[in-house]
Amino acid sequence: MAEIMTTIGVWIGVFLTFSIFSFLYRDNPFYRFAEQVFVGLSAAYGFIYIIYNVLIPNLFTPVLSDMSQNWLLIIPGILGILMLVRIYPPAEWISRYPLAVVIGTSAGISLMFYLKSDFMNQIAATMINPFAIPSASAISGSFLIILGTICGVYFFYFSKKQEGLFAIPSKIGIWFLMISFGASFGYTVMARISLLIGRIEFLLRDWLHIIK
Amino acid sequence: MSYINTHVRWERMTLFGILFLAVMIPLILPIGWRTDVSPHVQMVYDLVDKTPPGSAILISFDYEPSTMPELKPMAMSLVDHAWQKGHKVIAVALWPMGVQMANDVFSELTASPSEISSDEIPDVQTTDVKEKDESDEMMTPAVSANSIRRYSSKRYGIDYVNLGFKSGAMVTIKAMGRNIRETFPTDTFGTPIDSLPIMDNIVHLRDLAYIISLSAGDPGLKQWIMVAHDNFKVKVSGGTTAVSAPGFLPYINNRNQLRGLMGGLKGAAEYEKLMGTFGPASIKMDSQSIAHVIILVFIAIGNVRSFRRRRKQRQARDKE
Amino acid sequence: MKRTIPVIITFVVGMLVIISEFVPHKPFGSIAGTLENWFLIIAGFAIILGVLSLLRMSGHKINSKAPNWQYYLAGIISFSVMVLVGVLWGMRESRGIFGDGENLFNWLGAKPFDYLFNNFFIHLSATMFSLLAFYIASAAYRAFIIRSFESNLLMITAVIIMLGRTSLGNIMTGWLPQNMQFLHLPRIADYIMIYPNSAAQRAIMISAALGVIGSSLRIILGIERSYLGGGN
Amino acid sequence: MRRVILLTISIFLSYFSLHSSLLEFQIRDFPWDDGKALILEWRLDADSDSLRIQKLDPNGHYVTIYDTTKPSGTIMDDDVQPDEAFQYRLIVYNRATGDSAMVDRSMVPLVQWYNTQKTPLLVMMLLLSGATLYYIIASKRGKEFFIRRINALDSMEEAIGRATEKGKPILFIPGIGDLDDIQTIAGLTILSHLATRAAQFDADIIVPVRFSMVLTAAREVVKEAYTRAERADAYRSDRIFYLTDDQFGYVAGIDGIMVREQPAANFFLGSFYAESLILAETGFSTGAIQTAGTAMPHQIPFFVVACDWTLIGEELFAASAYLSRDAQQLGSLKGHDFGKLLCISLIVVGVILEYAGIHWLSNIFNIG
Repeated sequence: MAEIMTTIGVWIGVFLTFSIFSFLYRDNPFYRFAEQVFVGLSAAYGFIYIIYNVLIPNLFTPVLSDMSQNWLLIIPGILGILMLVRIYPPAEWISRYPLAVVIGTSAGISLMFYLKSDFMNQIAATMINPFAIPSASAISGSFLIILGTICGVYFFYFSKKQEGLFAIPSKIGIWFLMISFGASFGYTVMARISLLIGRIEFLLRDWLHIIK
Repeated sequence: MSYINTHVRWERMTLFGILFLAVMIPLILPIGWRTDVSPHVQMVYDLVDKTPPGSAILISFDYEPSTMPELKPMAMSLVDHAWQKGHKVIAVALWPMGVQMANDVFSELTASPSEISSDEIPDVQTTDVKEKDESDEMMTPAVSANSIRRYSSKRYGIDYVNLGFKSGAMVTIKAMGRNIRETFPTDTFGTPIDSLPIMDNIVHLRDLAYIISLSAGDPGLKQWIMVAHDNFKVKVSGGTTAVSAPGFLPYINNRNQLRGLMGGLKGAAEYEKLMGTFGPASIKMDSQSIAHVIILVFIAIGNVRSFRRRRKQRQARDKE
Repeated sequence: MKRTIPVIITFVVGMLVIISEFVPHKPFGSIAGTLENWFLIIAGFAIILGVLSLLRMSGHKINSKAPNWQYYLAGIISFSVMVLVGVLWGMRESRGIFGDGENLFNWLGAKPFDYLFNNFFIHLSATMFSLLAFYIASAAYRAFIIRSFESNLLMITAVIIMLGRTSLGNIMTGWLPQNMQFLHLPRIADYIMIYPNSAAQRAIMISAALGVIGSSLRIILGIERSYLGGGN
Repeated sequence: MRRVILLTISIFLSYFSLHSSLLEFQIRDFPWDDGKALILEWRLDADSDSLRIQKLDPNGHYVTIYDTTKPSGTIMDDDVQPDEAFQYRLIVYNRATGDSAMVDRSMVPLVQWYNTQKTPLLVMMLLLSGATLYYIIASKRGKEFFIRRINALDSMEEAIGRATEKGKPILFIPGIGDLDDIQTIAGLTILSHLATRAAQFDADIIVPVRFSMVLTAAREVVKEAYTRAERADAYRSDRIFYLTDDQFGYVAGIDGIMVREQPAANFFLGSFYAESLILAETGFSTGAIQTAGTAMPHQIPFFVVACDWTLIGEELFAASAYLSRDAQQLGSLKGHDFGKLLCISLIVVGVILEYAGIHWLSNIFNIG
């Protein structure tokens, strides 16, 4: 029986695959159906996933099994319930309290995290001796990194009109950004084609059995 | 109603149709273009190749089905290579789905020829066989369609083990650095670690010859570099999706934070080339190359069209 | 009450997180981690709001027989079925109200929830993702046009990288003599990725980090508080 | 026989000498840290062929963590947990004399009230926030700062105007991040400005969101915006709705909205991952004016290629300050600029020092 169900599963997969692909042509009943099924299923998935993998292990199990050790978890529990007060519109504003906790946390954590990893560490990574590796490509490359980083950062400088002499580093900064965008784009093509290969493999192998 | 008129829609559809065919046909009829090997993949290969037989190594399966096309071929080649070299392979996963990914790879590589269903046995074995067979000192496994070796004699618990998934990447790796046996008291099937002969004499990460993370994102290779290499000085190498590969290049430095890197399908295909196999990655690489050519042709056509349009506009303006 | 207290809460919480970075001693050292866990729990409760919003929107469309209402019905049915089987028989390792549903498992080859996940969800998700292959082609076709110097830079690097990343680059420039090897396309592609590309990425990261720091400060100090809505 | 006796005596003596000459093996807590390091120090006066430091692992085995022949030195063990006792032993061996000696020590790493390793981070944080605060206060006192034009932001008004003219809705996507991502919050603050404008122009604004908490925040933002525009009656909470937590499910839903509602202006402002190009290309195919902004370096290229306007990286965070034209907010942007000048000068100095072979500056900045 399980084999038949697996086969049915493959046919369902094929139907949904083509329904989504049909969107490339235009909006149509198949896509609309697949879209709403997708939204519904994935919302349900997220809902069930959070119950089984967040609320039960992170809140209910610790609180119910050992209250004295985990009493602190009552606070987020209460905040979570305050969030739900929104269902009653006149009391909507109460949800701002949990929102304030959440956003305060995000702001504090982001501030420290970005300061460390994206600001200080990236500056440190740019403090390089350009002549450390004696090869033409490494030396020229190191100079490009230093020049590109400085001009790129300058490109974002707000409080100066970028005219005359001040426009030069900013211009160089744009060139570096453009090269980088082109590079990222070209580089990503392969990953995106891989996704299509994955889909075609499913059609050719699991459904049509043309390839192994 | 729609902004795009029928002409533009058909133009788009033509592009999409051509691209679809361009990707599909090489999968059915492989061409066999070979890529050249980049130094970073060579580094990974050398790391595995130069590690003495009998060493225990760790492969971390940090991906899930969505990135299988890119990362599974790497996993296949790596396990294949490690077994050829007589290494003992320990699998762990920082992603929940990684456990299944590891099981897939092992079961596919250990499937004995009789277990391979008839349609998997190649009609033209000989054409593939001559491509490999340069370095089969350890064993002569059966050869399948894609000329990936089969190791029916490799035994679970002796030659390989799957320790399973643990959440909390950084913490888990740190804990493994202190003691693997406590972090993973059992394997993924619940077998106590003490009853697995492969784990004898393995206490810390330091007891491993190298660690390779096949990483689809966070957590993954980055955490292995930061903890296993930076804290515990274990050799770390890895394979990532093409998209995240450039982000790891800075780690290949004079501090040897990362010993080589396979990026995406191309990295996997290069490794297959080094292994002397024409595996799944090499086949898909053909699709890739054709698709890239098609896109380049699109760009060229786009330019010609825009050039013509602009010239027409200019002429129209000149007439006025 | 409606606005001042939330602003104060944001300030206190934000400051606590920052202090916990520098003060490892109890109880400060673990504050950031605790709050992150709280975030998950609050978000876990909040998902009920989302689900209600989705059901209300779809229900409204169905009730009022708005155009395409049938599809919203399909959406609601999918949602309900998935939730139901998830609650009754659980997912993967988690047990549901009725346990693991062994009979159903034998019949389907997986738990009903996982069956739906594997045969509907995965395909929908993977196909939606794979649309990118088509869109990246159409975007390249449309946008990589020789125009200004900047857009030419964008296009030329994209082309070089695409050539260098596949077998093509090798075929086109593999025959170059030893002293011309620096023109080998895969090499040029690697060079661009490692040097100028890293430089620009770094510049974006550094300045964006300054933006994050600035925004976070504005939020903690209560200068930026539109997310809290109005009222007093 | 005499030789045997002499040998015995010499072994005895040398053992004794080795033991007595082994001056010390000390373990100290690493001062002012988070309790995750111990300092091990030893000094030996005699020669030895091998000197090993071993640590007791949780299974009860001693594992060598350091192997040397140096008679004295210090090492740091950062593989420890706060408030737990750790056992170490030092084993010295001299092959010529056959002597050996062993010393046991144990120590508990302590957590202090301040982590000195983080001082560079603290200094940097104080510098940046100090500068930002300074400029905020200065602008509050009436000092005016120049901010150059950011075209993508100036164009937003135009896009809303066009949507109003056509009588079509405006679509706003606050990214696919939850509220723990500052980009989402930055997106929402821009939404606040856009929604005010939309309310003034009486344009319809649609905001589908991916996370329930973003839903809550977005509703507060838009409601407040309509109130500010004195159009509270026109606010419709059902135009801000949740779709699904799943990345591509969300995208499938938005694609549907784009082709069916045909918005005239699309705004994608927040954190975006792979879906960026699906959204931008679908939006293009419906002919909407598209403005995007994200700090995700990998996604910016796709927005640049497929959208009319793109806020790159930091511009997303500067947007709300720029749009609000509020003196305090603009002042804080000046703080960002201070950070940039600081960064550029640090890089220049750092490169020069590195070239001169001095590494302390780059080491200071390399923090975990």
